[in-house]
Amino acid sequence: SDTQTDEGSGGDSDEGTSDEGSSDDAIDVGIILPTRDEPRWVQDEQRFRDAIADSDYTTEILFSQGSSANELQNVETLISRGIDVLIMSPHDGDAAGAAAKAASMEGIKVISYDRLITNTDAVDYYVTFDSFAVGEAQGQYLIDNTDGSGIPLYLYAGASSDNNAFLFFEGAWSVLQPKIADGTFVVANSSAAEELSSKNELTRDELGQILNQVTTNWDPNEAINKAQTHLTSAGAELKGDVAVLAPNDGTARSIADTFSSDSEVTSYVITGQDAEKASIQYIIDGKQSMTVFKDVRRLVEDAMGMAITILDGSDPETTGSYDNGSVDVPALQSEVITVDQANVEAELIESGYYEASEFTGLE
Amino acid sequence: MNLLKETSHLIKDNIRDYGMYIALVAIMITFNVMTSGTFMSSRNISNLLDASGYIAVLAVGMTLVIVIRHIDLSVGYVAGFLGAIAAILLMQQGLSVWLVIPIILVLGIVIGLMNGFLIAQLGIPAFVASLAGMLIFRGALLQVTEGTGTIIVQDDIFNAIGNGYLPAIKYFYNRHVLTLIIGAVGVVLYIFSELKNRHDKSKYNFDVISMPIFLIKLVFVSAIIAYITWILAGYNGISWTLVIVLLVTMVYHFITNKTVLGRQVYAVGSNPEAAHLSGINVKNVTYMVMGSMSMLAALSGILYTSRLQSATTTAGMLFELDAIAAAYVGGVSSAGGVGKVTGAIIGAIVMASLTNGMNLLGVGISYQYMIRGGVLAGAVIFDVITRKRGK
Amino acid sequence: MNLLKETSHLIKDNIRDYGMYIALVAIMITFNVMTSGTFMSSRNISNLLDASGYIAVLAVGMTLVIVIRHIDLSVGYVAGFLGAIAAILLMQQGLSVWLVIPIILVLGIVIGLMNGFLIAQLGIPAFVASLAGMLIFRGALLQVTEGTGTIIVQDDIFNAIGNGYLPAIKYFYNRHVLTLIIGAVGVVLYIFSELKNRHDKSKYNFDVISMPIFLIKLVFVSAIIAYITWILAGYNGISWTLVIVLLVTMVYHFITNKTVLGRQVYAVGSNPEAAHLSGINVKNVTYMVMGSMSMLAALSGILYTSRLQSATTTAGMLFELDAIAAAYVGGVSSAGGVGKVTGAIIGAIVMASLTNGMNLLGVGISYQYMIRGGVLAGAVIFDVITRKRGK
Amino acid sequence: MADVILEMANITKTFPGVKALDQVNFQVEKGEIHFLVGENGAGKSTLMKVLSGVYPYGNYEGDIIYEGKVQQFNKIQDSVNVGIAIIYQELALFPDLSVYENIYMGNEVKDGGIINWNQTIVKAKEMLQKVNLKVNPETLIKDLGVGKQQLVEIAKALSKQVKLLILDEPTAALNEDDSENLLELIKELKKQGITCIMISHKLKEVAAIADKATILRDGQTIITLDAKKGEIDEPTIIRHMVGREMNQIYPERANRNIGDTVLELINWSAYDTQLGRAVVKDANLHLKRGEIIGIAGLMGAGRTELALSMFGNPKSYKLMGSMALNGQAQNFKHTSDAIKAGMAYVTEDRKGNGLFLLNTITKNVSASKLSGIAHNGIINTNEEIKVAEHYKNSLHIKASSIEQLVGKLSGGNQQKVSLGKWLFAGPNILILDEPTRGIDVGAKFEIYSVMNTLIEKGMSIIMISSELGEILGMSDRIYVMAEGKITGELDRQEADQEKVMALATK
Ligand SMILES: Nc1ncnc2c1ncn2[C@@H]1O[C@H](COP(=O)(O)OP(=O)(O)OP(=O)(O)O)[C@@H](O)[C@H]1O
Ligand SMILES: Nc1ncnc2c1ncn2[C@@H]1O[C@H](COP(=O)(O)OP(=O)(O)OP(=O)(O)O)[C@@H](O)[C@H]1O
Ligand SMILES: [Mg+2]
Ligand SMILES: [Mg+2]
Repeated sequence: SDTQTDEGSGGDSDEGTSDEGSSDDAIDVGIILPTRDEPRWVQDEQRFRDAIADSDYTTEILFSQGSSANELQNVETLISRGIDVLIMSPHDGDAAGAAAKAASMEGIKVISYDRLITNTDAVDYYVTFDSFAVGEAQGQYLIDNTDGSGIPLYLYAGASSDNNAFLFFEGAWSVLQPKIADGTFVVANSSAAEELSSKNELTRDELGQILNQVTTNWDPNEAINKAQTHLTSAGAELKGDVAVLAPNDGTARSIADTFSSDSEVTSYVITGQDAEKASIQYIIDGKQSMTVFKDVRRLVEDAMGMAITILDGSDPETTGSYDNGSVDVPALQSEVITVDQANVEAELIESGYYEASEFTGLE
Repeated sequence: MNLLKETSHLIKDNIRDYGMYIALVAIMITFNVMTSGTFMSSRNISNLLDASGYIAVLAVGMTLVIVIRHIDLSVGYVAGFLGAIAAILLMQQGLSVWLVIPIILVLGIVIGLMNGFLIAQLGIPAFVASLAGMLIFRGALLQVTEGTGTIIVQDDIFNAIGNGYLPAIKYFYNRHVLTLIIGAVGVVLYIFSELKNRHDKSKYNFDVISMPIFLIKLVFVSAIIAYITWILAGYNGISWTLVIVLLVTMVYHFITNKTVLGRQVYAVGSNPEAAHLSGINVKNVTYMVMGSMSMLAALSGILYTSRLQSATTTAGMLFELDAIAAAYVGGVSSAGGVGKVTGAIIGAIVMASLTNGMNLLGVGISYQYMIRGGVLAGAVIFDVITRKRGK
Repeated sequence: MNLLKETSHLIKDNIRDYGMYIALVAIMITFNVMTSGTFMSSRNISNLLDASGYIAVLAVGMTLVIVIRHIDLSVGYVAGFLGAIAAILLMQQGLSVWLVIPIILVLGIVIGLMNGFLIAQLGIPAFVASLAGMLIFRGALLQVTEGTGTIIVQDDIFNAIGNGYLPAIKYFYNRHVLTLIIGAVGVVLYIFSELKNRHDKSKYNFDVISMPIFLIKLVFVSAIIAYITWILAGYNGISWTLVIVLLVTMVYHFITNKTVLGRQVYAVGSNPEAAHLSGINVKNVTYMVMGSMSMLAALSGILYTSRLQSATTTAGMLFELDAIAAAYVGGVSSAGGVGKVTGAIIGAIVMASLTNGMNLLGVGISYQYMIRGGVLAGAVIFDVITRKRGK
Repeated sequence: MADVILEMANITKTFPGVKALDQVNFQVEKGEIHFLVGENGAGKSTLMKVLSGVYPYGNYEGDIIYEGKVQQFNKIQDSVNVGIAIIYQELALFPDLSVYENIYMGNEVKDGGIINWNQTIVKAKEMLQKVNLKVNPETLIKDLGVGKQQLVEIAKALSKQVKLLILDEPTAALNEDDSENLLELIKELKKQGITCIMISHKLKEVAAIADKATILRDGQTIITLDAKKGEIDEPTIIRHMVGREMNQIYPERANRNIGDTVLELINWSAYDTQLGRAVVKDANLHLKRGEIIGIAGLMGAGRTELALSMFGNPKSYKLMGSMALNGQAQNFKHTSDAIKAGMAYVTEDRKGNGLFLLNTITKNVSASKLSGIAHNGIINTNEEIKVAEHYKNSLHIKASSIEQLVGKLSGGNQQKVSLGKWLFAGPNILILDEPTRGIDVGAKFEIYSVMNTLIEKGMSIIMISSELGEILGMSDRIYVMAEGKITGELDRQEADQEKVMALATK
């Protein structure tokens, strides 16, 4: 259609400007990360730089600071820098559609990194840890590391305004729900969850009801407030040996601190995610039970590798595909690793992900 | 020789008004050099203007609110909330976009009048009243998006508001012809109005600036208009967002400068008591300004939702602060009675240019915050000092 | 029955001061009924007070800032930034906690004096000045935490500030004995001071409230003190956070009511012109108040970091709005000159009670925002109306 | 000759647009009561503000020699520290604070920074007795009338260790007895060796108790009169004050053709809900076409309130009684109604609520009748400019151009702008509240002339003024107000200073 021709010719003319303008510093791979407020993404920044260092391509990394508008603006910026591949981890999968579209309009290949850009056909590849699988891993860990029945289960989730929070929780619920139904676990802190305990596949709306009650907003302080009120209102029968589903390491630590300060809680199993340095220390010290380690290095290498393959003009290989609501996106999956005291050294230290010297209590 | 004198005089007398423009030009040139041309490239300028659109309209309204010595912290989430409502009406109720847009704008006005009631009628300080509003609409936004999460908008007309461009008709050496035509028309209109203006003045024989200065001014401004449209024509031309922002600016510029209402706003701002004694209905003016503010918030919400082609659950977060910052960089004064609509727009563009330019240069986000804070402080200090010296 | 008359008089005259307390009691009882007792349980009250600590200290400072007709939006990220600095000094520089705390407080004061310079010296409106500060310190926070991300603090003394309790000595029917003792001492001190006060007054033969009323008041207040300490004694007793908040409250209450500086603050707020003519150095007062504000922000940062036992990259986000809301719920007036430190504390507890109670009831986050907004608006409307009627 | 406690030598102080003080020399001897007299705007208050450090050292030219030393007061506290206490014309009190807090503000009763409130209250009571003010010291200032506020101010001054006490028009707001009281008090203080400088427009009291009287005119010292030499009597003072014969200040009016009644108030009362008391009580008043009526009274008499209550009631008092324009009863909802009905009110406080100081002359002049320069809501700026030019010329407004900011004009020219602003509204009833307060003699004369030409064109004028001179010189009839009541009506023939003063303090 004529919009096509618009874009086309617009594109051409821009080649002109950017050639005479920024030929010397044109960028090959543009990278967009959701926020610099979480250490995980700050670390990614460096890893991406290292990953492309030994190729002769150049990269530029921008942060969206939790705003889809910044995200779009960043994409536009990178397009003006003349990138050919865009690696993007959306702040909000749906809202990122517009940004992805803008890029693919320019014939730029879009790689959705870690989080899937949904409901648009403007995504070419997806490099991921399966968010759903993360939730599953968390839920499974709780099941494997508790015994008996009638175990009190405390549920916590990320921000009710964050789609990923829904994915994590959905995954966890998919494995925990049967165990709740058969009485192995007793939900201690969410009336909504109790009502839905017989339903394995929840609608977005039903998930929303639960999250609305148990959201931490990804905020450790909010997590403490919630945990404290929950422990307060819970009777002795909901104490003792308990299981806690915490969405990520930041909230897991503060929830763990709160639970450990309750004399009636004799022991707790608590999940986490991201293998933050701070939480690894907690795991070593036995304050946090596990964290879902998503070896970001692998993910980074996969993503960058894929980008370089594309730049070299050949097609990258993929291991599966994801339906993003609009198209099936060919995907390259890295598996997630459950890390606890048993395998923390093997997975994180020996693999060189962290230095042993960064922690105390490791012999 | 006295040509120079006159110029230097003009500049001295208007340093506060020109300061901002000079700053903007300085910023743009600096970035353009540092990015070796990318900053001023057709596409980047076009993106930059579009990116600042939803803040710019807020800044326009906020300027008037601050002129009458109030503030409105609720605009951010009002925009977010109404944006979500728009998405719901479009996608879930399946209403036509031509129905939805007026509905949303009217809702905005209603919300604004409620603020006006709290402030003008009950005499609640605007800061608190709107702080409460901020919390309430934040909750409301979460509430309406709870079931669905982000709401995708699949309505081409609606999405065009934030992403579409005026049709090109045809291309001429890769330049977007319609844009060039508009630019040409703009230049002609400008020159014509200036000439008429000068002619009237001399008819009433008031003193006018000397002929050479006048010509220089004509050429200079025309050149700028031409240059900008030329640049835009090099990419997709003029976006609908830009059209809307320009319309809002022109309408508000006209109202504030040419109409009785506009006069009353500034009168109330510069001395409420005197305004009342001069027969101006201060309450009504307050209602008007707060109403217009929330209407523009509604518009901002539409622009934002359309730009993202979806209503997100956190839309509107901190818009108010960006808008306030833009207004202050644009030279509004919380002492009341001082502040131009055009200033607000420039302010918004300045802030957007900073972000855009620093992104192009890959400046770390932490420095970006600090620099923006510094620029805001600098702008206000400059403003206060020049005003002091003026007195 | 002139006893009743006197009471009703007292209440009418002081409705503005009592209103807040009545509201608090009402809220508490409501929640207590709805949660069938859980709300007023030892542990919940204890948690509630601890959770409101870092906002309460901010609210105290903010009250004085608003009393002198200014505002400080930067406190949130100042708290976050200084909290992070504290963590860095403790964990990376390995300084002793006894060194770190004073350093942080002094840094706070320095920042406050810089705000003071912008506001008092250059005459920048406080709103913009502190808005710029907000951006700058947000950037600074990101900057210092960039390398490390969240910094966990492994210093037992430091962490005790936010999580520790006074030692129990021994338990008595598993009630925390030291707490009970403190409560008893508190009651005695209160009764003593009231008696002395009344004695002095009658010595100067001023008129005092009638004996029965006086006794009722004594019994009532003593009962409340006793009840609260009794409740706290039922859990872990008095937390260090609570101790700090109480100290801050007492010190500021004393300063505002008993010292020259306090007078000057209210004088400046109530009529800057007259204050100047009475030989009060308005600038210095402004410096003082802004300095104290940022010092309390530093304290808030310490409390928060210690509570989380770690400094996070987003610490401080929106603290300022919670603090301002608490101050207004506590009855401060942006007209200047009116507002009590004790009010600010009550305001903070009211807001904390709302959040806590609604969490207990499992009220959805979206409703929580709306309800908090409504309460804020309600409080200010009540305040404005009673003040109008008061005249 | 006794020793000089204070000498002010060659003091010059300029404000933007005004030279308030011009080479003023002023000498006060220990233990005397020294009056400063002069017309509004002569520079009396300014001189005293220079003395007390309100305008700090370096802000003026000339020397202040106090107790033999050249003083350089950088802030007010400095002058307080050497025993100079001043009571300002504009009261410097804190409405939200109690009487006792106000009395000891800036001078607290403290032991080491900590205030002893009980002591404060006791001492406050003593001070209140000294000034014969019987109020509970815990009363809030905002609940007192200006009269009582004045006494609180004096108590505040006495509470400091004064050697030199300065009072700027202290008796202006007081009734006869209170004034007497105060004058006695001041004699009392004199016996205690306290030197006293008083500013007053009440020449009777000058004649009564002054040892010396220095006369200022247009910012210059004219002469210092000495009671011992028997130089102090009202005619002499007046002669020196105005520097010319009375009849010269007030332009003669060509022909007085008084028409029929245009405005009538019957049992008109206004109750101020904020202050919780009536500010106008049962006023009966009428105004004829082509007539100037003067409303005299002391500060606080309620004249401004009367004017406001007629002019659309902007302070939303509770109104009782009836008001009629040209026979038709009126009930204005808003000032705009009053303006439409042909009324205009030139406020007493032009800086405060009269003008838009940050705006140009042009925008000020058009403000009260924007419809006059607009066609269906759209302003014709050229029309506006023409209007502004017109009034600039016809009222002889001295300004670089009509685009000059009003805030930068001198007092007199500001007054002319606000006059022009209201003339443009085209009223037929013009209320002037203190039309010549703080403006120089030349400007006054011009304003009087304008008033005359206006009524010759058939306009009617209500002139509120504290200056007996202009009341007597300009009015056809005179109403006198005291404490909200109209205490009397005098015809221009029968009226004289004594009669008016008698009514004003009734
Ligand atoms: N703050 C100011 N800014 C500009 N001009 C001023 C200021 N204060 C006083 N003036 C001008 O200085 C002159 C002297 O004023 P001043 O108040 O000393 O007169 P005054 O003798 O006290 O008159 P009154 O008897 O009315 O009090 C007047 O022309 C006045 O307009
Ligand atoms: N700031 C104030 N606070 C309390 N009462 C006031 C205040 N100003 C005026 N009043 C009261 O209002 C009434 C009228 O005062 P106002 O001075 O306006 O009368 P006026 O006759 O116009 O005096 P002026 O000579 O100043 O014009 C008086 O009873 C006075 O006590
Ligand atoms: Mg004076
Ligand atoms: Mg008056």
